[in-house]
Amino acid sequence: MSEMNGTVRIGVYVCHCGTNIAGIVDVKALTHYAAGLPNVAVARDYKYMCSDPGQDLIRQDIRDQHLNRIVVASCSPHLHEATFRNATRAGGLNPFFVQMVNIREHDSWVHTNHAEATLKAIDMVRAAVRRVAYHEALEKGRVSIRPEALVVGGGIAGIHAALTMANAGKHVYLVEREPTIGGHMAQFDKTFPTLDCSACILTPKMSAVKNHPNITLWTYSDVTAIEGYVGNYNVTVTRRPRYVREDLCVGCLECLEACVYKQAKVPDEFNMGLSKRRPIYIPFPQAVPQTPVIDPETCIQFKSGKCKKTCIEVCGDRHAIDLYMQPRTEHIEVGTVVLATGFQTYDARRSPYYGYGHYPNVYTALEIERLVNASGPTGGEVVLRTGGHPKSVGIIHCVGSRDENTNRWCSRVCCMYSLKLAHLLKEHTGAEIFNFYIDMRTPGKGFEEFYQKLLSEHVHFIRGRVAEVTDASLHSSEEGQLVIRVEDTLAGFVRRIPVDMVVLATGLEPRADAQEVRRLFNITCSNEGFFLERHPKLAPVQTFTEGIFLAGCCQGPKDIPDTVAQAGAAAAEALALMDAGYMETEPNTAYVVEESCSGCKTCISVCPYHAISFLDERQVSAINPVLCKGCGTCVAACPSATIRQHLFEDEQIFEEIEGILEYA
Amino acid sequence: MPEEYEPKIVAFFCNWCTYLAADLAGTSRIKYAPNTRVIRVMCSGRVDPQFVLDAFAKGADGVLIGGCHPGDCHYQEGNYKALRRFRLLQRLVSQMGIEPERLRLEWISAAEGDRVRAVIDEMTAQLKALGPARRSHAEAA
Amino acid sequence: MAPYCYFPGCSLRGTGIAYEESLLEVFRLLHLPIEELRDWNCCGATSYMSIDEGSACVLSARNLALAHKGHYRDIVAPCSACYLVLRKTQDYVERYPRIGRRVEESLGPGRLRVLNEVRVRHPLEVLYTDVGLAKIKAHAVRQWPGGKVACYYGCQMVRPYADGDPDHNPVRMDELMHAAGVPTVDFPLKTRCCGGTLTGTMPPVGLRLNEILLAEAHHRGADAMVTVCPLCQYNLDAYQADLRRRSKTFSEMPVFFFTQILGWALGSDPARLGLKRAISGRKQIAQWFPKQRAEVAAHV
Amino acid sequence: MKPKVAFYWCASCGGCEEAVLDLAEDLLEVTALVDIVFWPVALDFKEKDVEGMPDGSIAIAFINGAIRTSDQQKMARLLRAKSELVVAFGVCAQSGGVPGLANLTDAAGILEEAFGDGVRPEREYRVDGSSVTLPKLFDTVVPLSAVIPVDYYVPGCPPTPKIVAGALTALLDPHPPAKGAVLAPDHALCEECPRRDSRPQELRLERFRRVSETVLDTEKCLLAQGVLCLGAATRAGCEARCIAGNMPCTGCFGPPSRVRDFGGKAIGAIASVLGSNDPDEVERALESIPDPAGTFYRYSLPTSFLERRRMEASNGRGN
Repeated sequence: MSEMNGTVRIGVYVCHCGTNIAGIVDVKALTHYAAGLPNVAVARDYKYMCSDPGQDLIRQDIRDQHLNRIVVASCSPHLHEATFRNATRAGGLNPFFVQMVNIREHDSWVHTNHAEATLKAIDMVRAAVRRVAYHEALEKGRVSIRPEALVVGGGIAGIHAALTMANAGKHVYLVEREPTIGGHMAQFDKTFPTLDCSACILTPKMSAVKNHPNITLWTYSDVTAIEGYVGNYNVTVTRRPRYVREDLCVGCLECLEACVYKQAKVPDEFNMGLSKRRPIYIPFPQAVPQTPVIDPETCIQFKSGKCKKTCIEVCGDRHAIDLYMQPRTEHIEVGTVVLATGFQTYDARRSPYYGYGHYPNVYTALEIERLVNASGPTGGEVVLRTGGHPKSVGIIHCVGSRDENTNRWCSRVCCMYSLKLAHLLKEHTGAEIFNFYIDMRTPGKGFEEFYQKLLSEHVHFIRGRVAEVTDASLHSSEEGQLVIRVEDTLAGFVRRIPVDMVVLATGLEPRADAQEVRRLFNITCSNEGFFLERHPKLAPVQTFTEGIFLAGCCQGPKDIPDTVAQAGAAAAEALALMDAGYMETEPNTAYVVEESCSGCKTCISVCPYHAISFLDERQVSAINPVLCKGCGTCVAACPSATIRQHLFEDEQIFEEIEGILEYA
Repeated sequence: MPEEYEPKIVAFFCNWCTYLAADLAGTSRIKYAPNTRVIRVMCSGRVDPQFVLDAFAKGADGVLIGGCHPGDCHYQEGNYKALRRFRLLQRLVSQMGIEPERLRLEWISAAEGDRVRAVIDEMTAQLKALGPARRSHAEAA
Repeated sequence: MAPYCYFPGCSLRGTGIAYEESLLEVFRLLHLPIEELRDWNCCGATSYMSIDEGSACVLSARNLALAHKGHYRDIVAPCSACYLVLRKTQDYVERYPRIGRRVEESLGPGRLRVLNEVRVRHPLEVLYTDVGLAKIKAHAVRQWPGGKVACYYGCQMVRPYADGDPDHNPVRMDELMHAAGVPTVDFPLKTRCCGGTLTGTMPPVGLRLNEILLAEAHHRGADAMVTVCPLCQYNLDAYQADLRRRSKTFSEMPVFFFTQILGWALGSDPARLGLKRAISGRKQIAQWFPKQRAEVAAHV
Repeated sequence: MKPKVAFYWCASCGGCEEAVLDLAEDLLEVTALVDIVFWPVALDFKEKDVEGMPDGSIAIAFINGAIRTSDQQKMARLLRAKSELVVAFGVCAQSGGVPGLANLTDAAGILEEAFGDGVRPEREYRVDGSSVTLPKLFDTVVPLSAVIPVDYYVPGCPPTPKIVAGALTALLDPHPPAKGAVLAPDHALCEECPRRDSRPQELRLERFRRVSETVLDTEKCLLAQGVLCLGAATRAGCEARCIAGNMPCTGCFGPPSRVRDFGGKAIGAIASVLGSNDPDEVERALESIPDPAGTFYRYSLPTSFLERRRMEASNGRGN
């Protein structure tokens, strides 16, 4: 129970935050005002309260002035509450005797009028001073952290995070929805700016995953449920049937050849539909696992039940092919989660004026990656859909990026991969290449140099957003070609450039199911739909849900180096948790004052975490502090004010309200 | 008291969405009316109707409750609890002669810094139009 | 059902009279009640919009207010320019307080909020959405004699206020034509500039622009063009003689309003569709609609 | 010599007086213990008799009813002066009670409601020389504690015999309870409700039902049957009498000490048992609470945070 125990001696500390606060709020007046408030023993203002000398002020005063309550008027508690609690503890006082007042984010940064901002700060400080008097000593709770980790998504981000944690001796479950890991990177031909072959640097890591004793790899699988809390997540993974058993298949791939479809008929997803595959297939030669998949949509046996089942024949006594395979559900317990669910590329059909899907010779960048790839559908030969080789190619930048009508953000990688494709296409075809860009963005190690190299390769760069791609010709010179209409903003006039092939540098988007994934893992999305990090600078891989971390493009567009770096960071954060073995939790849990509980059971059904149980023998409710997340819904629901909440006691909030309104 | 009447709004913002949105508004230097005073609660579901009524009783011209969007609650369903209490409270306060505009519930996600501005500016303007909240007057004793 | 409110604007009483005739005919054949807005005034488009948005919005706001006063739910503006400025006004009075105030001063207090209670509709959208392709198909009784058509939408009815039709690649007129059994060609320039008022102010530029359209339509194997806007129709129809003078390869073609073609398909008496008002491609018209030959001849 | 006690009624229905009589035989025991010096409803003493008594000569004054007139205010002050202890007897004195619902309007509103265009009472009436004046009717009803210091509270509408007897013995005890105490248990009614165990842990209601709308199970928790029962928010002590009569608790014992605003807390709790997350369905469910103020503040409007309905200042409008 929180009463105003003993004599209360409050220290109030007003931070200037340089000029961030002091520039708008009259910190001197605020401090002077605070000094006059009841129970306030000391009130000081200081340039940077979060700095060591700032924190020393608090430590010193607690000792010298026998303070037992601390109010810090500075920035958001989300930023520095921990800092000032530590300072308070260092001063020998229980850290929960601190109350922060957010006069920066909620005041000086959002208001322009000095008088009004100062008035607001005064109200807020007065409220905090009244509130803190009712604070009480609390101890943080502890939850144990299991040493297993879940990684969702088997692209380069997920692969790197999984390997890092596995190498540190933690068991990792890597869940990938596609039949193979590798993600988008597996589809790329070369990587900018070094032009080393994507497969050559990726596939070793893929097989490392496969062979790692600490990694359980589940491809063709989805996370369908997750319950619990940091350190103790119960995860349900549903493994879709691939109709070929991983444990029995030796990866000889004879079944592919044996398929009754002599001609492959199904558009090949991995090759962006530029080639065909059979109903039984393996996405690409170096796929991991090396186990084929049967696609029931197109397999004769599944459609008609009248197939010779030559695949089963050829598999023979290995019996790896099992057409009766059912979905399997796996239940695992993990301590931490790394989300690496990646991105999707912008659907160029959403920009009809560029003619994708309408004119056969308009391609997306990803299609070109496959087209120039030696192991691609054409063995690296650049052949137009209408046949023949392009003599001229136009690469249109920012398709679905930096555009009010589609996506407003810069996708960060398009400039560089467009340069790369320009280089590769020139290399493969010797064609004349035009790049149409808004701004050329090459902010990375070796990027600008690569751009210069391209300039010396006589690739044309035309600065301007392309208006349209059309086959409507104005001159005989344009006949039978695709005309790119663009305002050349450097030359200052509109140009029509006929080409044989158009490449659309499509941008990066949040995956279509990002919202569902977000809800599943109880994290947030930023406005454009990428997963939101806890702090853009200070907590770039954390989320607002403890123990869940972000890696790669699910958090925002990134190139491969940044993705790998971030995956390493996410793995490190997860490892830090798992190695500590436990995590301290906010003691803001709800609790029942048993003697006054009438056993009305109102609270029990309002708790989303089933933390409240009814003790039949004593006919009262009881709250499990480990399960309680501290939302306080039951506190508001309790009809007789018998349930209370640490750190958010009724008295404390009433004091805050009345403090704010004291002179209203 | 400044020249123009400045309404005082007591705001209860949930820790995970609306409070963060207000922080974001700050870091983005979005400017809005200085009329709110934010009280941080972990979840809009913690907002006890008593708090709202006390705020009005102690002279608040408006009360704003901010929570996560439906389906996005950090605590799964707290915002729905808030919604039900709010709707019932809304009926009560209008019976008590308090204009419904003075009590408002808004879903504002951590990403919607500008929405904080929009809501606070709009509510402030509405309250200015309404004028100061009427006080109860007990003349006995 | 509540009658549609018809806003003719200046064009449908001038160069675009064939549009009015055929439009009303189509509505009649489909039993869609439609009444002309009483005491309507200039929509405020063109010069007003470019010179003084405020007064442009006031002008069209008055029309909207009248429609609301007449308890109409939909105001049908066949001219793309009228359509655009009416939509723009509804948008601007909400978005820009300055314009909102200006309109309120002129219309009187309280009138502002009613402006958006009336729905501004283009007949193409009415026929596509309210009537629907199925019904058009069902009522299409007559075979189109005029070969393939190129559907040309122009700019003002698709940008920025496109009602569900993709602003850069609208298809609804094409779909209506197919429903009426009229074959169309793939016409990439469907939303490209028709020359607008440039045909009057900078003839070389204006003519060049509509030459591009006509030439491409011809190149695509179209025998005629179909439009939804009186200005487009006029530009494309009126200057073909000049274009023929400019290049010997140029070949004339009729330029119809989509309602003329639908009217024909729905079995209307050709005389009621204003076909004889065509300036270009009269030969083809005379062949396709022999009954009309006399009338057409009379005008040559 | 036996301690002197006084009974007085202010704005009340008389039910509290009945409650004292309900003590039946016990009443005789009480009268054996005490000496009743003032009890307008039963004994013929006059105001002037009280005025004549020396200050503090009355041991306990039991005052029931809310304060809504100048006269009630005067009598309360008089009795306060003459008494050692003043007990607010019954929920009207404690927190305004049903008369407190008058705070949804004001004096003028009340008169309008009561007399309309009919003959209105005149505040001052002259008859052969002498004049009679009616006490002033306040715009706002207040609890007893708003006009005089109150030592103890006996809740209930009316207080049950058990509570009254308990209060008397507690007060006559050489070691009386701490001043300001409410002489009833400090937990909610469910604790002593015979139907408590029949309330399910998972309760999700679509709407509330009026008693008249439905045939009620006599064993089962009323809230679980969809009847808006406030037992969980209300102080115990009445032995769940209404529930025994198959009627829901309406909160006449007021809230436990930890609650600051009965209605506010009750709203928080009652809204929590509504099932739907859909705003429209929630609205429909709430339609079944047509009068929230009358439902959640039936006995405590004057002591609620808001105290009364906010109206344009009506000074002068009152009679």
